[in-house]
Amino acid sequence: MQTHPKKRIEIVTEMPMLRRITARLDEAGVTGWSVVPILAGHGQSGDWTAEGQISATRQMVMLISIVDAARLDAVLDTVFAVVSTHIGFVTVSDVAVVRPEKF
Amino acid sequence: MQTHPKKRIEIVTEMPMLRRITARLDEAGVTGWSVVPILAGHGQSGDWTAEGQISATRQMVMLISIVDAARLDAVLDTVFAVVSTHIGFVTVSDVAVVRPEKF
Amino acid sequence: MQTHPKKRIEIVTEMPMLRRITARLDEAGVTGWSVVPILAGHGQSGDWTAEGQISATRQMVMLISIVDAARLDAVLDTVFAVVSTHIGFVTVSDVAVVRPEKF
Amino acid sequence: MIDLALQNLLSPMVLFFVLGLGAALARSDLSVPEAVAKLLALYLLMSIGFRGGVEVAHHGLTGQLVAAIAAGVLLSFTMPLIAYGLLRATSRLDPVNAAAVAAHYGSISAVTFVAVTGMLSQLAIAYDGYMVAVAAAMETPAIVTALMIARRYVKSEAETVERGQMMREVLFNGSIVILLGAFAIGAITGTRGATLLKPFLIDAFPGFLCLFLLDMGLVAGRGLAQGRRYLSVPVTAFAIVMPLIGATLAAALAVPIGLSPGSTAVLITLAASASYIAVPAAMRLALPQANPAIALTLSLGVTFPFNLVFGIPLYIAVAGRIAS
Amino acid sequence: MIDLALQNLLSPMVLFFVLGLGAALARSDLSVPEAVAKLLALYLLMSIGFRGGVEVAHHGLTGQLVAAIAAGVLLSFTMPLIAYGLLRATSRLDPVNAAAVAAHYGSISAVTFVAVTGMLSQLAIAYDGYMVAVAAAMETPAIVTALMIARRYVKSEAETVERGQMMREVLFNGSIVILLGAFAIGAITGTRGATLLKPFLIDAFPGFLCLFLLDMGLVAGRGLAQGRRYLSVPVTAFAIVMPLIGATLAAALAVPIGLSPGSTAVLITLAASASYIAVPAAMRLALPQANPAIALTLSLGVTFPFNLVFGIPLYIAVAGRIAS
Amino acid sequence: MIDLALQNLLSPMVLFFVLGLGAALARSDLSVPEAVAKLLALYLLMSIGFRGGVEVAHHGLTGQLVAAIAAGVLLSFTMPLIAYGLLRATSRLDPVNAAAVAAHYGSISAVTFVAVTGMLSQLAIAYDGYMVAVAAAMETPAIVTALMIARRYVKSEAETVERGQMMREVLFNGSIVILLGAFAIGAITGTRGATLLKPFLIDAFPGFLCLFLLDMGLVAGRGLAQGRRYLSVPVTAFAIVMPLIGATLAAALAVPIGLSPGSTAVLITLAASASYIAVPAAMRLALPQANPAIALTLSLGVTFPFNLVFGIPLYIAVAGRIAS
Ligand SMILES: Nc1ncnc2c1ncn2[C@@H]1O[C@H](COP(=O)(O)O)[C@@H](O)[C@H]1O
Ligand SMILES: Nc1ncnc2c1ncn2[C@@H]1O[C@H](COP(=O)(O)O)[C@@H](O)[C@H]1O
Ligand SMILES: Nc1ncnc2c1ncn2[C@@H]1O[C@H](COP(=O)(O)O)[C@@H](O)[C@H]1O
Ligand code: NA
Ligand code: NA
Ligand code: NA
Repeated sequence: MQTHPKKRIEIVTEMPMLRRITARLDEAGVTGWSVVPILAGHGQSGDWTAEGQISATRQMVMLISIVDAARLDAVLDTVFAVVSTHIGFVTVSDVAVVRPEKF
Repeated sequence: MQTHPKKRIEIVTEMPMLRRITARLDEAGVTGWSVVPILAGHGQSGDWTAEGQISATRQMVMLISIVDAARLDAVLDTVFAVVSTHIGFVTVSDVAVVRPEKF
Repeated sequence: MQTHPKKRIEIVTEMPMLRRITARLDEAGVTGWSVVPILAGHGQSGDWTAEGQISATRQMVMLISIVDAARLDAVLDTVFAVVSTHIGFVTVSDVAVVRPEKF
Repeated sequence: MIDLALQNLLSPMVLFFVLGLGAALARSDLSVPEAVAKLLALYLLMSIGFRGGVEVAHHGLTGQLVAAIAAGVLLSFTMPLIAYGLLRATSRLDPVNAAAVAAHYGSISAVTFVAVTGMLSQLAIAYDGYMVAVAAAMETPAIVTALMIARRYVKSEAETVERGQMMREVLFNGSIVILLGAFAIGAITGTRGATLLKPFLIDAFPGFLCLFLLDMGLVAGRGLAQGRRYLSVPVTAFAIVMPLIGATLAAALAVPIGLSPGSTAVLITLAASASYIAVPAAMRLALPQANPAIALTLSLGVTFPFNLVFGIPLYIAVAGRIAS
Repeated sequence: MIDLALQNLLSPMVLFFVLGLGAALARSDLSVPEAVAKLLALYLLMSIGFRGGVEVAHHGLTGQLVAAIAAGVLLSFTMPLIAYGLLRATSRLDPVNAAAVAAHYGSISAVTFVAVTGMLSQLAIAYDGYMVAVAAAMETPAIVTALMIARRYVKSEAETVERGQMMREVLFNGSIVILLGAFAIGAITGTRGATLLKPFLIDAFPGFLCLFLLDMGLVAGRGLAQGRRYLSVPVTAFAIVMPLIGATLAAALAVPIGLSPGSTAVLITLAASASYIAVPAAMRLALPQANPAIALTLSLGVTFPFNLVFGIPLYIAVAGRIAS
Repeated sequence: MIDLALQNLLSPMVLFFVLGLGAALARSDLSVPEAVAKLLALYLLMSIGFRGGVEVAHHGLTGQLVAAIAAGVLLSFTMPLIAYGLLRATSRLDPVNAAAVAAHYGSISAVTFVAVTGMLSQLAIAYDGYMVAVAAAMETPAIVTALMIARRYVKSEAETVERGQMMREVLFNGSIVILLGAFAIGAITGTRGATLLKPFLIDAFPGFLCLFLLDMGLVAGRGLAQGRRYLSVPVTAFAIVMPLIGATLAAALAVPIGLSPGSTAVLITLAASASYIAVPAAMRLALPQANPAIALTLSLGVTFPFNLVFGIPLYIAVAGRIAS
């Protein structure tokens, strides 16, 4: 089956920042994104777990967005501007898709 | 540590389709798959969130399957036949594994 | 935006093993990890689903850790020693990050 | 009747729904976790089913049961035809989307069923326990009619693939299974079971219902915010007119059967309600070309609030007049 | 006794379990979210523990407590030997899998403990509050015995790695901590605490139990569907015979100790039950070579339904005859 | 007073908190799912808000309400200044982290509010229903003060980006919306609503509170284990001294207003409490440079246990003496 190269952006960020980042993604013209939960984690700011939490403060989520390579830099610029001052990080990897026009 | 190349298929699909797609994966001879939850998302058909939902209609999940490259096309063909008429998409990427015989 | 290559390790493992594996990751000097839930799956040991479960025995989770390539082998060695005798597997893939010093 | 409307408007249930709706529209981060929403739905269906069964154990099954089920099935089979005709005549929905919406309005809403029983208990109006079975019987026929309509326009998935499997999934969908299962358990265990489960399944019901309606308000509010674009005037009007048509038909059938005022109110409300759980899922399988956001926005965003706030007190008042 | 069996069979608890089992086997999508299942388990253990403590605050601890705990520990240490012997003699399970299954049957099932106390309350048969402590004491010894058996065949993980850590994890596993913790709180706060918490922790108990057994039915049904291949005749027979052996041994120990009928029924049921929470997790850590699906299919898919439907009424009837 | 302290220490609520704390420190795997924790918080705020509203419907609003709200707002505006001065004088926290912590201590903790009302009910001491509104009014002002302090040191995000949006998010945060919404519904539906919802919203309250405090104990224990490194002597001392300062100020304001003993105890407790939901989230948005673990460790790990075990009985005793 013929596939086409795209970029997969993965943003690990704090829950309270979610709305602000997705707003930026929408502005940057990505065609879609998905939010995957994270249960627990460890990093420079220590350990955390979602267990029993009623506050979203110390909770992280993973945003995934498949984008066209042509749009990658614009998306990274706008997202990174918000993420950089906060807890979290951004990774980019290569994927292949079947329906290139969707992204 | 010696690693071996395999393919990672990621299928983002509607919850009501899950059983049908996993049945196809099984038929196509994949050795395994895992279902990861999605909390919320945005795409051509608008925004959705799982929050407070009692109906699975507008809910997406992410199916992940590590497969051997030799089987990739067969898997994509059978899965894509189902996914294509529905909301969702399929991506493929390269991964390396330690125990190649498992996949 | 300038990006730098890193490795993304994904460990699918049994819930009861989680603490032991994260302890190993910490020892191996990874700077961080995140735990993503899995809802259901299929593999050589059959099907399982988290639905309605009160016991964590048949439940899998996905550990994700972004590491520097220089540390990859050490991490794989220590993690694989634990995972190999258990249900689960490890995959490695290439990613690019914006802030290389974080990993 | 104005009394009834006011009492309804100022009931804790309706007020909690309004609170949720307002919070969602104000973009508050108030939210009910998905697992909790599912617990609430499970509890409410279990409670209604069980109480219906206990009532049947007490009063026995009457011949009316068969007539009421037949009336319900007839309504469910025919209402999609009316709904489809109405939508095609007045709105710009294409045939497939119109058929999908018609299926929702022909079937019934378990959520609305819960609401009307809550309101009736509050007013101390009795209804027959077997109405639980009527509700369950009304869920599926509308799907069949809608698929028959759509077949003229698309090769529905349900034909190419396993139509039987889909129908089985609809028949055994979770909300029907728990409703009828709890009904059977109530009928078997009767007063003995009722005494045992009273504090949890009966006394706590209004509280659970308030929490559930808070959640439904939140979900409806979010749905409205996101589905605004589907709310053209004709389509929105449909979501209010169609329930009234369904209500009228149900009323016309209830009188000859001789249903009690409470049961008449329930049958009318069922006919006036639009599915929110069973049909949407079935449509995703059988008519994937239809946009699920349209029917869901109408069903939970327009028709449910309309029924909750205005419809149900109206139906109860009418039932009180026309029923024996 | 036939009366008791019938009353049990037609109790809402058993019927909700059967409903769940049936729904899972019919592949309905009825489901209880994982978070809700965990809430139900937490609530039930908290309620049982607390009530046990309140009872102890009221009647005081008797010397029997020590004897009952000793009996329980003895049973838990020895039953795995019998189970292992039986499995090796009759089935084709290899030594490691046989040892893992034996650990499950030597230990106890908190889920079954909850069920027997629910049944006893329904029958208004009192049991001693300290049986909570007996249950907790019976969880761990079987694990030790099973690991000793398995050591002859595999270098168990628990030796190469931290055996102490694993044992600590078993001792402090969530279900023991909440059971004993709530027991202590009940004992400390006594009647004062009981009055305060009655509506939630005591009155609502049967309702929570029904919901929980619905879920256990669903999980057991799914487990049976997927674990069929492990259910060879000898292995299935083991899952019914072993509980009866355990029950007999427990009965033989309960009489000389002079336990009341209720407490005797509880001790017998504990011995006849197979672990579903603590032991499976411990086995994953200590004997990862064992296939977890075998023991779980037997424990929740065969032994638990057997005990719930037939075993418990039998144990209660027997206890009523033999106990003073 | 020693009586009161002892009765508090041995109340089921405090004991369940201690159980959770102990379990977390012993690294037990006992845990409350996130969705359940959120249900418990939702329920408790709904219950408190609703009961406050019902009480207001019954006794009417007095002029004291305005004075009490004014006092609360004044406290919330000024306490961060004191907290900031204290932290900078005694500890090594940098200005931004000190400002963030100060915001937490100026604001109030809904969790502590729930605990003090639970304790008062248990002691049958009445407090005014409108204290719910006072609590809501005290949440936000401290954030404003803290941001003004921090502005001298960092260009806070809230300036560069949308400050208004953040303030709106704080005002409409879920816990305020449900608290005030349920308050309004209680006030509107009065006795009628209270009768309907009594079994769920009122009778079950102590049970839900115990489960919630078990969870808070677990979370606090985990937080302490992981946040140890932030607990220097001056910072830990601050987490105990600052509540006492807030309590003293609140007491000084409550007397001239003429609040009842119960309401005085609530106002004191609110002032003595440190935010755990609303302020932490706001700080992540407005002062991302601040380390969230510091304030959370202090607030839930030190100040909340201190208030729960020692503070609240002290505040109630003092209020009983000084209030009219
Ligand atoms: N290298 C990493 N790989 C995967 N997840 C990470 C990594 N570093 C940080 N995280 C996640 O991001 C959270 C915050 O990281 P940090 O800002 O380093 O404290 C952690 O608790 C993890 O959930
Ligand atoms: N480019 C994308 N990247 C990640 N997830 C996506 C993307 N597009 C769509 N999705 C997910 O798939 C769902 C349905 O997409 P759509 O069919 O475009 O409405 C969305 O709500 C997202 O959860
Ligand atoms: N090829 C695969 N791709 C994705 N997940 C897998 C794969 N194989 C196994 N898994 C996951 O790991 C679990 C245990 O696998 P197994 O040890 O093969 O039974 C499965 O139930 C899945 O959740
Ligand atoms: Na209808
Ligand atoms: Na046993
Ligand atoms: Na304060």
